Amino acid sequence: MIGIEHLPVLLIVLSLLAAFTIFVAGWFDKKFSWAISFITILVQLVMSIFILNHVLFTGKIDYWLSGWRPPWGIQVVVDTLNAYVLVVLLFLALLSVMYSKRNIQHELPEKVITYYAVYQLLVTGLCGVTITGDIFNMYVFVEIFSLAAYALIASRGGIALKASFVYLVMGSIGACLFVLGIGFLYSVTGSLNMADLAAILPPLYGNKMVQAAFALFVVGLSIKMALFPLHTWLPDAHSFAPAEISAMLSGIIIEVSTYALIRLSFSVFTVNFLKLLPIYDLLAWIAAIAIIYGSVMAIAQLNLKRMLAYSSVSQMGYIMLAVGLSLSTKHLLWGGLTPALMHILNHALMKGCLFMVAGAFIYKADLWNITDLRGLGRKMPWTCGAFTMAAISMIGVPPSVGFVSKIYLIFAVVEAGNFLFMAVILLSTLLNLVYFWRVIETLYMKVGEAGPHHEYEKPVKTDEIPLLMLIPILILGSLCIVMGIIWLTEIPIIGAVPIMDSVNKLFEIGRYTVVP
Amino acid sequence: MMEWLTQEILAKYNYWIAVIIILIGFYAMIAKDNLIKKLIGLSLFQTGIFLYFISLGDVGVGWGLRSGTTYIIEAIPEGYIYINPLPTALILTAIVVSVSTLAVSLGLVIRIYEEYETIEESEIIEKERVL
Amino acid sequence: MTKADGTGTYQLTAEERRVAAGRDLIIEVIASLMIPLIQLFALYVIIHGALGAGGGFQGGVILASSFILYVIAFGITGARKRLPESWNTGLQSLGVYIYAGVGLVCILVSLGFVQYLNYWALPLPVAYEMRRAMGMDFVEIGIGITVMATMTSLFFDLAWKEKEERKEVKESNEGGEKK
Amino acid sequence: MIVPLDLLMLFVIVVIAIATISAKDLFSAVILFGAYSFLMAVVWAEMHSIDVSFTEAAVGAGVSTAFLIAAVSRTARWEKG
Repeated sequence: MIGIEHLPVLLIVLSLLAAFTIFVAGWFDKKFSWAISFITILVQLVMSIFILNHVLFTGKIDYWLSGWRPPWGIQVVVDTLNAYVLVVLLFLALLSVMYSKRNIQHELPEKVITYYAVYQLLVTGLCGVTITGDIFNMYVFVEIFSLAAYALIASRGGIALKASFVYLVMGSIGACLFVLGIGFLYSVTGSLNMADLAAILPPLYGNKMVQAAFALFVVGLSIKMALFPLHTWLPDAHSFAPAEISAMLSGIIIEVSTYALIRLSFSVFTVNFLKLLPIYDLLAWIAAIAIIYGSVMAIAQLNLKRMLAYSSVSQMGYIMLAVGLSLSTKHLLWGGLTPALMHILNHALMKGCLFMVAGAFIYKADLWNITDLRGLGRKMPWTCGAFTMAAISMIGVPPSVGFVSKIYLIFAVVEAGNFLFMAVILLSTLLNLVYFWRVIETLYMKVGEAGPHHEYEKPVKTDEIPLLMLIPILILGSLCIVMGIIWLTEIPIIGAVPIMDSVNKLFEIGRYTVVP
Repeated sequence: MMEWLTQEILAKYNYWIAVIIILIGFYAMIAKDNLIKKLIGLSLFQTGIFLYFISLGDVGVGWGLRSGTTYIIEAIPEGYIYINPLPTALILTAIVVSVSTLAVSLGLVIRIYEEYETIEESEIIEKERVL
Repeated sequence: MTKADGTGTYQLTAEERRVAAGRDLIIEVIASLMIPLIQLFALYVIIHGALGAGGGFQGGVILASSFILYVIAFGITGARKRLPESWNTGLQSLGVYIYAGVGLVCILVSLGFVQYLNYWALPLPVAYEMRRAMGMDFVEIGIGITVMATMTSLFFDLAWKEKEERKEVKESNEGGEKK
Repeated sequence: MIVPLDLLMLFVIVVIAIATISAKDLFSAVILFGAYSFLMAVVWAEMHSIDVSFTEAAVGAGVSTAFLIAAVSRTARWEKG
């Protein structure tokens, strides 16, 4: 197709224009804002699928803004990794915006226009981080989506304000460390372009400045992605934001920060640098602690959304464990970044579904605590069915996506030869079972105060949430199983497995012997 | 010793002062109880980083003999050298980011004050516990 | 306002009204002299941005600071009437439309035959270099408008005490009823 | 750059920064921060980064200070403890 190279830039321009069109359309009618947001993100999703298709079968897109050659101008590079993350993020963004129509009317009736405009800016920032090929540009886009996220988290007022402020202070420290790292790198190499840096850096790997820059990147982005000791902003921010923003935060925003770290460490510093320092081994250990810590803290929570938030800490641990192990698994069949990339999609599906269901309970009856959810399984059968599917995925029951992530991670652990991590994964599966089973039990088996006999005799009226909120939940819930089967059978539908192989080949790590 | 002092401390004084400012800002962000003080600390932190970047771009650092000059097109006499304009361009963007962060956070502070009637962190935490 | 002896109403002079509102003559005169100059300088900075120091962002901020000076000198109620919220929103959007529109036009025109977003694809009847310079100027103007509107509305939002003013109005009403 | 001038101004900047974070009166802290930004702008002009200096003078010393003053006037003026 002619001009497909323009699509990544067009993606951002469209999104930015839509954000401000929402303001203008808001003068005429509030209802336009949802429609504009929905249509824009739909168009963006279609464009990103075209980009993925192009990248997978033709080669990477290399776009020089304003025609300046790369070391001087800003460059947009889209390869398989970017395109994959782009599709995942726009898919969840589309479902969130679909879900948000009724929910936002219910929760923030006065701020509908501002909500959608800021949401569109959030999507702009996320897309920008994903497609850019310039480190400083990445920093700017990280700040754009972070600012939008702060505003969206605070939108409910009350206790959410403090959560947002804590996130703002910590996130700003993270961004400052990131930009300081850029300064260190620039002072040594004199370049900001990723491909150029990758070419300049090899003789400088021993340089203290370069190593310090890498450390700053890791710490700065760890704050943004809520890795274990730096996760303290996450539980409050996730539990007090509106449901779809919680879903985006947990499913996409922290994942995009992980993407930034993967991109920087494998594209800019490359594998040879990472082997010089034990930093990835250290990250794997921290991630292992995060897995256990998040699960244990999740058991202690009474609030459903807070429990899911701590569960996110543990899931980020899975992703970072996979990233940390990716170096130790070279030249073998299963390793590489495959489990990490798989889990980015899987976590987006599962957590998106779970947070949206938690939001549905709040929408319907303002129920926040797990113990309040008695007997809802018969009152809201579809919603609770989707919740159950996502929850058994989180536990890791065979055909689901959670099982696939875990089995690939276990293969990676076996290759790396560290069996303590295997124990961590199994233990965390047990803990997951404990805290999700508690919720499922409350939904289906426990009933109201009146005692079992009366409740069972009484026919329960189904009282479902509106269809527009139900559809995204059901799509995500069923995809939890369908994607699991696709991953397991390695059917090359929608290029799922070829993407993983192509990414691993790109960075020359693990598992690229199987190419369809 | 004297030589080391000249080369490591005196010749790189901008960097040392940038580090001092960054640490002052970081201290204010962590240790101060007042939210507006925290934000001022954040701004100091960012300005310290900007100073670091600008010092990078200022080539011809010396005792006034071989100084770099501005990059505006016409005014370069022969034999002079430019400073590096790239850090300038970066810092322009970073200043935009910093002022938007400041504006968003001040909006938050004002709404926190309306909600909790205080901007001291410890008092906010106490009121939250009561609620 | 009623007179001291209670007969008829008494009209405040301009000076008395100014003092009652907490404003100052000297500040008002200086501000009314300064504001046009500041705005002129801001326009210069925006237009000169492509050639020398300055640019859309700086010019926009200077333009916004002239409105902030107006608020400080004449009070926020009048300023909000002069520059209503809807105007600000419209100007923000207009600036972004200009800014993103230049890029969009470049992409759309060059979709078939040029690989990169480039200003010389702009459909303007001037030479190659001039098109580049004019594209840059358009972008600067767009940025300037947006930054001005955003900064002004931010300042208004930060300085506008909606709750307290409502409360004052309410209290004065209640006080009147009691008496 | 002119080194003695540079050193002097950077020294004053550090002093002002310390004064800013230790002032109990938030209003004076904000004004001190404005002074800090302005001196920083002068330092950058003297390091030949005219654009940044320009921006810092407009943003740091101008608009940021105005924002901070607006925020302080709507919240508490005195820092406790």
